[in-house]
Amino acid sequence: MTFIAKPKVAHPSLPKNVLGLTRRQYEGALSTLCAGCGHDSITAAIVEACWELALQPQDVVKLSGIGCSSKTTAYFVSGGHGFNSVHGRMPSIATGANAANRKLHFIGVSGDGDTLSIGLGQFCHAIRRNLNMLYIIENNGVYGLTKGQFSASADVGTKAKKGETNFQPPIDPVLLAMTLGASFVGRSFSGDKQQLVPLIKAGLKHNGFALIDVLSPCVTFNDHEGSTKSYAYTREHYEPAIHTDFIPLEREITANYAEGATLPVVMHDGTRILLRKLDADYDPTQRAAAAAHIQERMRHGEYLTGLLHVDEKTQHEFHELNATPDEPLNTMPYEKLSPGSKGLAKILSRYR
Amino acid sequence: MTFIAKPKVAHPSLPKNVLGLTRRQYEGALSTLCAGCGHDSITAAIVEACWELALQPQDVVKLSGIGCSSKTTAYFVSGGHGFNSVHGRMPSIATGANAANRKLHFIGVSGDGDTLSIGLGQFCHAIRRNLNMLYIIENNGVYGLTKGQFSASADVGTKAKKGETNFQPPIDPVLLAMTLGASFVGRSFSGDKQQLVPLIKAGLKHNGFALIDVLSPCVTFNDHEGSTKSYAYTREHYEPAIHTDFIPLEREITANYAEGATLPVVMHDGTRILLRKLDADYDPTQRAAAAAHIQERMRHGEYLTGLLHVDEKTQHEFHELNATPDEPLNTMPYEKLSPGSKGLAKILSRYR
Amino acid sequence: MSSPRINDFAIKIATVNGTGSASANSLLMKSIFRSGIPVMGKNYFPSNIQGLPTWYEIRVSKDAYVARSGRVDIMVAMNAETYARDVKEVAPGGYLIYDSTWPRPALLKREDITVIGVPLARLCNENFNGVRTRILMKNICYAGVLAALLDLDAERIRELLAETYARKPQLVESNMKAIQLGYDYAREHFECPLPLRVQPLDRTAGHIMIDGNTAAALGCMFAGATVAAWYPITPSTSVMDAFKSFCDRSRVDPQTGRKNFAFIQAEDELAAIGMVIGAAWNGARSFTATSGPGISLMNEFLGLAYYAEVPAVVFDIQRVGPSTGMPTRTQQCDVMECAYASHGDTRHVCLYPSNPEECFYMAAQAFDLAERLQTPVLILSDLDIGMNDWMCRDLQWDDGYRPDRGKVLGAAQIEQLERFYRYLDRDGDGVAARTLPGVHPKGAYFARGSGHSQYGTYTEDSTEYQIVVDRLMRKWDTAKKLVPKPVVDGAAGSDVGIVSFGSCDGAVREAMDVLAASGVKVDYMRVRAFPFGQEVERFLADHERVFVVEQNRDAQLRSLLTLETAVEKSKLRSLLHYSGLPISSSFIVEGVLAEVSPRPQEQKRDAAHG
Amino acid sequence: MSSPRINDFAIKIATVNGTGSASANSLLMKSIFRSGIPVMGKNYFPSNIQGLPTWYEIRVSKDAYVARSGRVDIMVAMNAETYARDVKEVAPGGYLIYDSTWPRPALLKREDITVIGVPLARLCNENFNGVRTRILMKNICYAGVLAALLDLDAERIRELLAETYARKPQLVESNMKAIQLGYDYAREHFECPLPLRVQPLDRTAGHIMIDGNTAAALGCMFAGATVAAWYPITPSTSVMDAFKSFCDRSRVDPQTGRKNFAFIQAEDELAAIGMVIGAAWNGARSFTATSGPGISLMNEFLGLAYYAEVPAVVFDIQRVGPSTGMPTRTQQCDVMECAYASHGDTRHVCLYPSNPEECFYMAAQAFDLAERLQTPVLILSDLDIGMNDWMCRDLQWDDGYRPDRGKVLGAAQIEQLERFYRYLDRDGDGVAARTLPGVHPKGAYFARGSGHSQYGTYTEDSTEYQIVVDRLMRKWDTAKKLVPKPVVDGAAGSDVGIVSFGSCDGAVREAMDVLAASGVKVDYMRVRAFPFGQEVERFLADHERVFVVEQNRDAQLRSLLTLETAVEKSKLRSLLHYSGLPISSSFIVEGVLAEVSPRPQEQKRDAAHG
Ligand SMILES: Cc1ncc(C[n+]2csc(CCOP(=O)(O)OP(=O)(O)O)c2C)c(N)n1
Ligand SMILES: Cc1ncc(C[n+]2csc(CCOP(=O)(O)OP(=O)(O)O)c2C)c(N)n1
Ligand code: SF4
Ligand code: SF4
Ligand SMILES: [Mg+2]
Ligand SMILES: [Mg+2]
Repeated sequence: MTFIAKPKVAHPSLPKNVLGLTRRQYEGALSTLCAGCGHDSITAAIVEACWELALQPQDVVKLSGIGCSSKTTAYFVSGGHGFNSVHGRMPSIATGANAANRKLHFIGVSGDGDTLSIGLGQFCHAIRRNLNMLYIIENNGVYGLTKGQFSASADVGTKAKKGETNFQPPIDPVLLAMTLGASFVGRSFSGDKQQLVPLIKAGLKHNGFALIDVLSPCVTFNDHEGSTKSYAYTREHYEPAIHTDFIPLEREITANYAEGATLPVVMHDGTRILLRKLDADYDPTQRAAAAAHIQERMRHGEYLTGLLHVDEKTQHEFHELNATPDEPLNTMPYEKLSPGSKGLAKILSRYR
Repeated sequence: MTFIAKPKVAHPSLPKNVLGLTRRQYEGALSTLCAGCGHDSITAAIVEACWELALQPQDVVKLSGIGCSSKTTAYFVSGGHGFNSVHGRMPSIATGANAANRKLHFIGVSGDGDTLSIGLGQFCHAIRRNLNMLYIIENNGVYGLTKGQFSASADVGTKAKKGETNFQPPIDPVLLAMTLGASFVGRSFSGDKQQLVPLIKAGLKHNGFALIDVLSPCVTFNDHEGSTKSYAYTREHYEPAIHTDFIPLEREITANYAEGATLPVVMHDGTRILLRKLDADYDPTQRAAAAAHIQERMRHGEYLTGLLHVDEKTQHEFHELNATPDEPLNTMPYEKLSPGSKGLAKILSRYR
Repeated sequence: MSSPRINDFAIKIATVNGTGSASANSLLMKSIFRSGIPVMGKNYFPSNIQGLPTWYEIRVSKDAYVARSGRVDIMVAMNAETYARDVKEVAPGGYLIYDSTWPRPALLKREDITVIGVPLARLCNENFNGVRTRILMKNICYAGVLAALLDLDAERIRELLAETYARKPQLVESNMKAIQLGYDYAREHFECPLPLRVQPLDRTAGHIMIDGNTAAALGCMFAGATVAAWYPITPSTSVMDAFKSFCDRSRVDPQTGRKNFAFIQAEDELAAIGMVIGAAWNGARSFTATSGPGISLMNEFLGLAYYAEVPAVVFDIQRVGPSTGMPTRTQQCDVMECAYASHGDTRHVCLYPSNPEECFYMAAQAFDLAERLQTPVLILSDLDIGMNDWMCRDLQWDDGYRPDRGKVLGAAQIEQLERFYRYLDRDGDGVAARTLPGVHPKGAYFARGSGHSQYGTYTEDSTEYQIVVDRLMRKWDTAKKLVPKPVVDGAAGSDVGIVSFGSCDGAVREAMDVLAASGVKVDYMRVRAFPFGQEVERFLADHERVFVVEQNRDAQLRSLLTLETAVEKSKLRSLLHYSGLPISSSFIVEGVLAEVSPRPQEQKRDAAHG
Repeated sequence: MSSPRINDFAIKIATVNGTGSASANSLLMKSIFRSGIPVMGKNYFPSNIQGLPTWYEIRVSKDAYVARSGRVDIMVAMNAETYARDVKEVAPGGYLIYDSTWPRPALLKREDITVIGVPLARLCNENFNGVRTRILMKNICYAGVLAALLDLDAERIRELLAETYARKPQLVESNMKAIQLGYDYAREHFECPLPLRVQPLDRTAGHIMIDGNTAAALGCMFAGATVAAWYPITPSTSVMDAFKSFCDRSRVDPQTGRKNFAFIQAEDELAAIGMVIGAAWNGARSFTATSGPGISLMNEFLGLAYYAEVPAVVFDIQRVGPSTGMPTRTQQCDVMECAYASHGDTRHVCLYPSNPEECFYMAAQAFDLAERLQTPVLILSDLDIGMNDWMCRDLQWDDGYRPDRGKVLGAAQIEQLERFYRYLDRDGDGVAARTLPGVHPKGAYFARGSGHSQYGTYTEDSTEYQIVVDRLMRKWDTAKKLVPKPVVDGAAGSDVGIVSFGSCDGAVREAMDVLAASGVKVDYMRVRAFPFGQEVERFLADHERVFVVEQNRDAQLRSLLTLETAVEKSKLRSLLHYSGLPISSSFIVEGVLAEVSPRPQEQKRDAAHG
């Protein structure tokens, strides 16, 4: 028994999705982040994507750790449950929640500190399990909430607001995820909604772990001259390598894509995404080569963005690996779980 | 003031190194591991390497986590301090110990469980800090000490002793380390002492984090038919890609190496290693390409071994990054550390 | 030579681990058990895989005493490395059996015991081929020797072997052959049976031999747990192994092969408890099993579950601490850590099973409590209960049982609400209703470990914060009424009482009999859960002097009683056993007599806790 | 209108964080301080970076009372969002200052207070350009208004501005202009000064204004700490920031630029404490700073350090729990967690500073204790001490001080030894000598968290294990003699006592004066360390009724006293303040009077802990 959320009193002229819901109904509490924080733009993109995909709000589960970025799960889809857990441990919460009910849409929002420092181990193992969730890193190169320390994604040579320079090499979540065999790896920029929204939609439809590393400048602690994670620097050095188009079930693929240049990928539920190369020698289907190419470009200070790697076929998602049934475990009738007194008697016979 | 360890009553005819010490004096307590355990062969290789390099026993610091592998630090160089810490957290102990006295040789021994599951985060961050230590993973694909569960390095399709098959993709420490920019990455096999000893010597001389992933079969829980980490399987599928020769300071490089085919690498203290390609299209100096090549071969069931990547130049070791002095911090005279009462008075003036 | 002692003696077998003595020992155990004679077996094994000393103790007790007796009547010394101390341990008048292939006169000069030499190695070398086989058979062989000396029924042994190796008949023969070798040799060379011997009884009908971890796993399956997440650690691992194999048998759809449970080997204990919390928050019954180090690592998450009010079931199979400690030895040393785990004002419901039977029932109970109270429930077992073979009554299951999910609102209920407030106490019992994702948009709420009001909103307001944490104390009072009550034996009507818990129970009950025999009568309360209810208060109030018996150095149960009941600690005397071996009745008897008899008071280790 | 109250009132300023009010507030604070008048400032800020309500409380107290007074005489209501409650909070007869650019008659109908409207926004909009500047200046402007109303010396303010913006002279002008605007407007429109006003005194000479985290960092530098490893967490972060900036100034070789300290931002708290332990094991003085969640994550490692006997210094700057709780509010809620952190039988030395001055001295002391006792020492400060500005006596340093490294054997000493045994107690004080790597091969030993004998060898033997853990209890007794003694004020010679610790101190001492004035005399003991020594025992023994004052829900100090001293808990009454705001003297006064006066006994929250 599911429900369609009751429209809040909404302006009649506001556009509605197939569920008859307006964008407003995919929004959440008012953001308490700094004015101009990149994270808020990502929140807006998530709202847009969920609305366009017409997800049932109550089927959206929002998970996060601790940080400014992790707070944002309160700012979208107020009709869905949220769990703001502890610092760096969101992946394990997501794993348990997903194990309990595979039918929901799991959106994890984390920060570069939350994911790449304290949470690095859980992040890598969630990828290994190919947990079916969308995992967004709101990457600003600093610990925002604790006032601007360098995070593990800070680039060599980047300057802190107080002037200090970072010399430690960064951990790049995209390369890390590709090395670990992630089945969906994207990179984007909070300022590029055109690129971000289809990526999020594709990620939500992906049957497995979908990582999107989103550069999301921290206006308060890391948007200054000399920072490599500022709006200005990001705009200059981030290069779309792959253009992603999301094709809803209902829409036919129109023929006006030049053959060859575009690669259609069929998602789990039949929806399709179309990938169009913007960087000729980049092939998102060849994981190792693609990773090498990304690193090559990095050495020249260019960060490729887009859906950098996707593998909808060969990888098995968490529940497939565990051979769990299609119906959720959390509502499995008790009769299916207990062998009863007769069963017990049989079992005990082995202990006499 | 340093000492040369007093020779234990040793057979006079036993060969001695330049310190006048015999191999015996680099040994440790009796192993309590299973007869035939790969780990014991690695212990022997470490003994050999330390003896050949004539390290002062008391300058060797042995660090480990928990596991059969982690126990082995008690089995070599009894003249050096050892710290068998807690499961998966050895890298942080090593970081602190190294920070306190950079003059010692730090040898960390860990297992695939200790490093790739519970310890994954600390492992990755030790690499990022380029901590000056030799880090050996005694990799057997299982948790030995807890009786044979799959570890995160278990290959897809490998069978457990009880018959269960693993479907989760493995985490490969070599690829992981290369992705994270490790400056010294090797892979070897406990059964190949010829390859292992020079690798360990080079790793000990490397100025930074030296990782050696050593396949080390668990005869009790993972040496059966169907296991991809058995002695038999390993012998078949492990392919030396690079031959490493360690050249002590005193020895001149003899010319009888075909030019081009060999690449000399000068270590921090002037000693040299010579790398000879066994796999023509493999270049250990091109990190990204090398990683791609390793993966390519993996897909065909071949695991390249040897010193797969080394970068003695561009990377900065932990203490360089922190600009700490050459003399150890743990013996820094107090006068150099406290500004005294006068200094205090000056400081306080800012708080009136 | 002492007069016959029927069905009342202890055998200790010293071997080397990884040499297959385990099967010989369980063979002996079961054949005694099937003869209707109460028997107990305890395994003292090293924290390594192969080649170190290991001991197995079998206590035959017509009175069904399950504790370590603290005396060894027959020692089977199969390990040269430990001969010396093994010989020492034999009680005067006892017997020593050793492998006389290599005679050891030097080691064996004790006049007060009978030495029985059997050339086990020679016998096996003559009759079997292959090094490994010979070693294994040597260990089966001593079982044959004991069978003869104790007068065990050879037929029963064959029958047991047949069951054990149902799939490998050839092994039945070789094993039986080894048994026979020992059996015949003993009959030929010694007068059998010994005065110490077994004689069939009828005291084991309606009982089983099972270890606590297996029983706990059964309880989890019957409770309807569907998500199990864990990280391997001795001695808890077998809880999960057993759960998996039970579910692989009972929970797999024969058609589809789909498994009605998720079994997740986590990357560490932080992840394991996180998965349990995530699953429980999303409505699945989930649990994990670990030991001390794992509990330490779960501290942060346990605080989150307490404050965000998420159910969770955690088994702590205690081992010797601190730190890595002695992983294969037993203690009750995580009592305080579990009761107050995590920073800030936190407190957790704990259950204290005393044997495998109770592990089974309490496992099921734990899930009901966790969901009714929406909080973590920790079950404190230990290595002795969890990994040793205990004789206990047949486990029963009421087919009328249905999981108590507590206050979980369904779609219809949510629909009727004006608005849903997650942390609002509508019933005055301190428990607020919760909702699950995917059910109804109006039921959505935001769970968090940061400050929140009773309406579920984020807060930094003092009053709003206090309303919630004060309600948690009301919920705690509710818990006192719901948790299992203590087991009280007030028969003696004495003003002296013993309070204990968990695996001490057997030793305490045996000690009470011994004390009674020597004219000292005491009452007994076995605490079964934290928080403590009225019954606990009453027992403490009703006794002038109370001995608190527990297996740790720091008097942790006594501490908990001191803090969480009205008792004045001056009347609580500690008897602390923390050697790593299971507590014996004699330790308790001596401890009590030292104070209750006219003898001068001994200083016990707990002085520091005054 | 009340008669003049000189140098004795409280101002509260309500603004929005990230709008620069901080500088205005410290400007006011310092100018009062420099007028020789004791003053205290407390900041109640949100756990976010910008745009949420924040309050700053300034207490002017000729009697040098440092606690929250619990009353607001002047409210500067700059935040429309919180007007309503801010207005409520003003004490009858008090004053409300607000921005009358937008008059709010509705909100302001309180007859019993004087409302002072100043068109701050208008003034600034007319005189400054740029949105951001105008917002910032508005906040400086109210400082000018207060200067006029309170009769602050304008010259002193200019001088302070000059110091603050030494590097940005233009800012001095603009700020001074804003000050002047407010100052002049107030003088024109209201009769200045108010009856509540400041008058220069000479009570601040020889004192400084400093926060506890800065002072603690200073202590670490002077103690010779060389390795600092940490993971950022509010409210502890400034300990590390301060340590770094102090060392960057005092520890960098001018020639080489080399730094005589290692400052490591760890990947999390598990790594941070691991680094500290690794460094200390290798002979460097090392420390970390964290808060509750970090302590939870350090549990496993703290147990290792306790059992392997490795020194470690850990600052716990406590905040409101459980879980993430309220990161920017204060509590004393990690007392039990720190005392017994980790599974198994573990216990840790804890220090309880009560103000920044003590943070400085105890920081240094902690390193000496940790090395002498070879065990972790935890310093429990809190957000109130750590992040607020406290007036305290000048810090002193004895140039004769040299670090007490405890029993660390040098090469020569080792050379003389027949053999070195790491865990052998040669002196009977429970402390065994240790060695450092790289010194002498004969000094080598193997540190481990698994079972070990006094000779440092691995063991699973009961006796060998117990010898070591029993010695640890002897070491614990030694610790009792070494830790700081309590501060006892027995002047009253009363049979009623107050026991408290840490940041409660100011409130308690003020409360004692108030109580004395109303005829109730009480003695006072401020506990400064765990374990508790004789002096603590004596005070508890000497008083019939003892109020334990602390800032947590679960009476954690009372619990520790109950467990670790001879006191019967029945005489310990709890006064528990856990709102997240610093405890006020009035709370204590009421709590005591409720029981000591004939009034009917009030039920306090601690009933549950009876
Ligand atoms: C166990 C623990 N350690 C430390 C903290 C303090 N803390 C809160 S958020 C955070 C880092 C946040 O950085 P990031 O994940 O990048 O999020 P951002 O604020 O930059 O969006 C830290 C260290 C905590 N809450 N819990
Ligand atoms: C916190 C904690 N969790 C679990 C354990 C139990 N444990 C000991 S060793 C080990 C795994 C060892 O595997 P690996 O590192 O591969 O070493 P191996 O025995 O295979 O050489 C585990 C899970 C522990 N000691 N501590
Ligand atoms: S501090 Fe940075 S990350 Fe945090 S809300 Fe402000 S801008 Fe965003
Ligand atoms: S169990 Fe495996 S890893 Fe452990 S000692 Fe035996 S063979 Fe080696
Ligand atoms: Mg960040
Ligand atoms: Mg392993």
